[in-house]
Amino acid sequence: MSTLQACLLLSSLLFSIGLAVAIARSSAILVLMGIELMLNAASMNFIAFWRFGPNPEAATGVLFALFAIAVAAAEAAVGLALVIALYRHQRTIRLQEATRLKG
Amino acid sequence: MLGTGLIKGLMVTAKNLAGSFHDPERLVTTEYPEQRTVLPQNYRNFPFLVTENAEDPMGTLRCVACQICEKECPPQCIYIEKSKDKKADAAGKMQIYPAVFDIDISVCMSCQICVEVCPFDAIKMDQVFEIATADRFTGLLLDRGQLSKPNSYFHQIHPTDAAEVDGRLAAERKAAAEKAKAAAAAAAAKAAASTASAPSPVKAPPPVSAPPPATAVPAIPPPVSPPPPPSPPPQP
Amino acid sequence: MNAVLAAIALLILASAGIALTLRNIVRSVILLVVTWFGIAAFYLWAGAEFVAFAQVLVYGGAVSMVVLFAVLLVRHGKAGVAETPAPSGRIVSALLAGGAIAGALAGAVALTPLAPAAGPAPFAPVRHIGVLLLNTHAASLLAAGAILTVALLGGVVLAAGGGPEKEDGP
Amino acid sequence: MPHAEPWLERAPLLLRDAVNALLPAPARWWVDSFLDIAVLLGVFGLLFAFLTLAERKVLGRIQNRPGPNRAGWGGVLQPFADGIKMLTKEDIVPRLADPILHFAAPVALVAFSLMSFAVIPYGRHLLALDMDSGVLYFFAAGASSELAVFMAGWSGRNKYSLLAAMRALAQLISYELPLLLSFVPVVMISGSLSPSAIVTAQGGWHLGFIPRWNVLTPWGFAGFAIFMVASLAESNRSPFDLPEAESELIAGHLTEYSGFKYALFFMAEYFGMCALGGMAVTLFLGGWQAPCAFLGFIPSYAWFGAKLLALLLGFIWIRATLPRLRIDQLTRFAWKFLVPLALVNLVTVGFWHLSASWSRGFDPLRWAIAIALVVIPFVAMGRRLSAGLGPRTYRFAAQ
Repeated sequence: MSTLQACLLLSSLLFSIGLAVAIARSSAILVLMGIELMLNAASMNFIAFWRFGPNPEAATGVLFALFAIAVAAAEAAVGLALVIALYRHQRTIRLQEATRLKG
Repeated sequence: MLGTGLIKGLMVTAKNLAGSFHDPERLVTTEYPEQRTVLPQNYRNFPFLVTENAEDPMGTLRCVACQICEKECPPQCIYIEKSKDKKADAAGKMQIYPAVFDIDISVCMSCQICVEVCPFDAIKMDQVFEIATADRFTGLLLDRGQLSKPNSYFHQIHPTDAAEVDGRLAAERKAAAEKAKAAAAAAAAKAAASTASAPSPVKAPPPVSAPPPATAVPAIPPPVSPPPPPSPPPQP
Repeated sequence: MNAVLAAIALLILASAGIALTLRNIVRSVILLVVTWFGIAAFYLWAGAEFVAFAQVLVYGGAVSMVVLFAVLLVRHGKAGVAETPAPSGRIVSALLAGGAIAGALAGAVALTPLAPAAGPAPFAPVRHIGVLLLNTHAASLLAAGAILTVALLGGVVLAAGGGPEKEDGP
Repeated sequence: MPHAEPWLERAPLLLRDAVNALLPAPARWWVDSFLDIAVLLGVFGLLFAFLTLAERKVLGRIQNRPGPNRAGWGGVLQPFADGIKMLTKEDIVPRLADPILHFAAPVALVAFSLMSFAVIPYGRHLLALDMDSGVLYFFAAGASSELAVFMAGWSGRNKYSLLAAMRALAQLISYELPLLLSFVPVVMISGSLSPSAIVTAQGGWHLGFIPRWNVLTPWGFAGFAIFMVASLAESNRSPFDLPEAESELIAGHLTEYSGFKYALFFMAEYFGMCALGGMAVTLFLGGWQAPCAFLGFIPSYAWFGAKLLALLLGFIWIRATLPRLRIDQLTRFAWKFLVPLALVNLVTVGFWHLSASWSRGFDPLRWAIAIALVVIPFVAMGRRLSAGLGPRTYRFAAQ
């Protein structure tokens, strides 16, 4: 197994952990965290392919990872604001109990 | 202009910083164990027992173990046992003396009530404050020997009070001596009259309350400390 | 295999795995921050210095704070920050889904003939990244900036909106 | 040309080579790293110790007191006496506390603040880690310490320390922004995120005696002022010491800490202060560069140390002068004053960068425009911030 494959294996394992977190936990915050983990795993793939890819001068993987970080920060901000709004309306952040669309 | 207030404040502190180095007058701190401030005369802390003579503190205690202070003491920190015998006091008069006189200064609250009630001016307030000890049970329980301090010390710490007390005591003793003298003279006259009429077989013993005038007058201790200032400055 | 990479992988997977199982949300989040630090270490190992520090700055400094503030703002009652556990069926299905995805991805990775370029880690100087960002990728940079601004404004509106009359809602 | 340099300049290198010669070649990297860490720990540990003493002495002098003068000659052993006292105190952990996080918080805080020392160039040859994005590393390490503050506040299971931690975090996040924005102009002008390149870019002299330091330009002065204010707030120094307002809160998020863990928080505060001061010296005050050409015989690390000490004394001076802000004043000051000023400063530096190619004759115009770009927003925003606050009247103070 080459080092690149090890990196990809690591990121796919992290992706599965993120997925499991997003499915298994009932707190909306932790579901968001699981999604963040999945995003991070994807960024790790970009960096790994940039590191072992044929054309590192273009730095596409690095730039993609940077944009992913920026967008993930935006996602976290909006997501957590949604969680707080949800809590304000429903007094809970358990996703099973957040069953109404009307506040 | 914005921000000038900040600069003004910074200048004030900088002036203090520089000033504290070239002008020692600015430093108000007293470096305590080496330098000491002069305590004001009215400063008072735990009581002590006045003795007339520093060489013989136990023999010349003014205290006669009347136990008034023991009864009056609000936190009950005084413990007195009267003596069985009598001893001549500074004035030569035979008096009961305290066989045990203990003050627990861990309990004492320096209220000065013992001083107020003492009819003999035998207990006065001290100025000590460094009473820290490694043993809080016996170290803070002061006995007779530790409590007794000479009258000269009293003059040192409270000169005004001490002069007033000494004057009063001298006046009292003088009055007592004159009374005794008069009584002795009257007794002598009476005796002479009675001897002239009918000689008595037994010589009358000298009255207990009237010591011979020869011993009464010099017993008043000469003040060791300088005489008190005529008008003490007002204490802050 | 690289010993440093193995250590980083252990850190990432262990912290993420434990975070998955903890009931205490605050501890979970702090462990996830450790995971993010591990990912930054991975970037550093791969030679992407700038991305690694951006990751620490954004995730360790900003996102973690937002998450922890959210955790503290939405807790109530006696439960505090402890989460009521999900039904066991969901946990089993989550583990099955995660395992299946992991297996599929691992199989794909193992079976794909990859031809990695050998040699030392490539170096991406900050100046180079900056030039690329402002020339070739200027449009994406602007778009990312716009997304960030809109997202932050939206977040403020969402979190602050409602007003006091909604405070004692259902 | 190492031989043209004075002997003192090369002394640290010679010392390192002497140690290296004693050990086998394969160990060289490890030995060098270990030496770097040991020297940094030793120098800044001692600086921390004597900074506490200097702070107490200077504060005392400013308040017309002598300050600590008992332990050792003139009080020089006071820090060690304090250390012994802190080490022998009881370490109390609340029964319901989260023991792991309670322990990890001070350790993480000290570790993060020590990490930032790695990228500061202390001298011409004294740089532990020459990184291409060193400045970013520095601020990443600083931003991570927020996590430790949260851990400290949360782990004690004390609602007041939790509230105080949230206040402290609000302060740290608010001032993180002007801190980061104020160094962007420097990066724009020197075209690098590497601290050593930033210092090199400030080398040389105008007219032979005015150094080309960033602080001596309009945008640099504004950036330096914003950076210093923000670093006062980031290192929890007075007048922004709300997180641990010892006279009002019970030490804020540190309420549940005692003994040496408490001392560790203070160590981290002083380390943070030293690191931010060192970064300010690097970014704005020309790093290890001498101010005049003929003073070049003094070794570079001495210049760095002198500048750093001057900044630290400035911190102490400000602490002795200014009263503490309220939390609303504090956040308003950050968001309504410092952040807009820092953003305007980006415009100023952009103008400065573009006008660099103007001919010499336009220099006065260039300076005038740049100064106007700094002063006008400052006055306008300051007026708005202080609108409605009339001049103070002091009823009981002597006029």
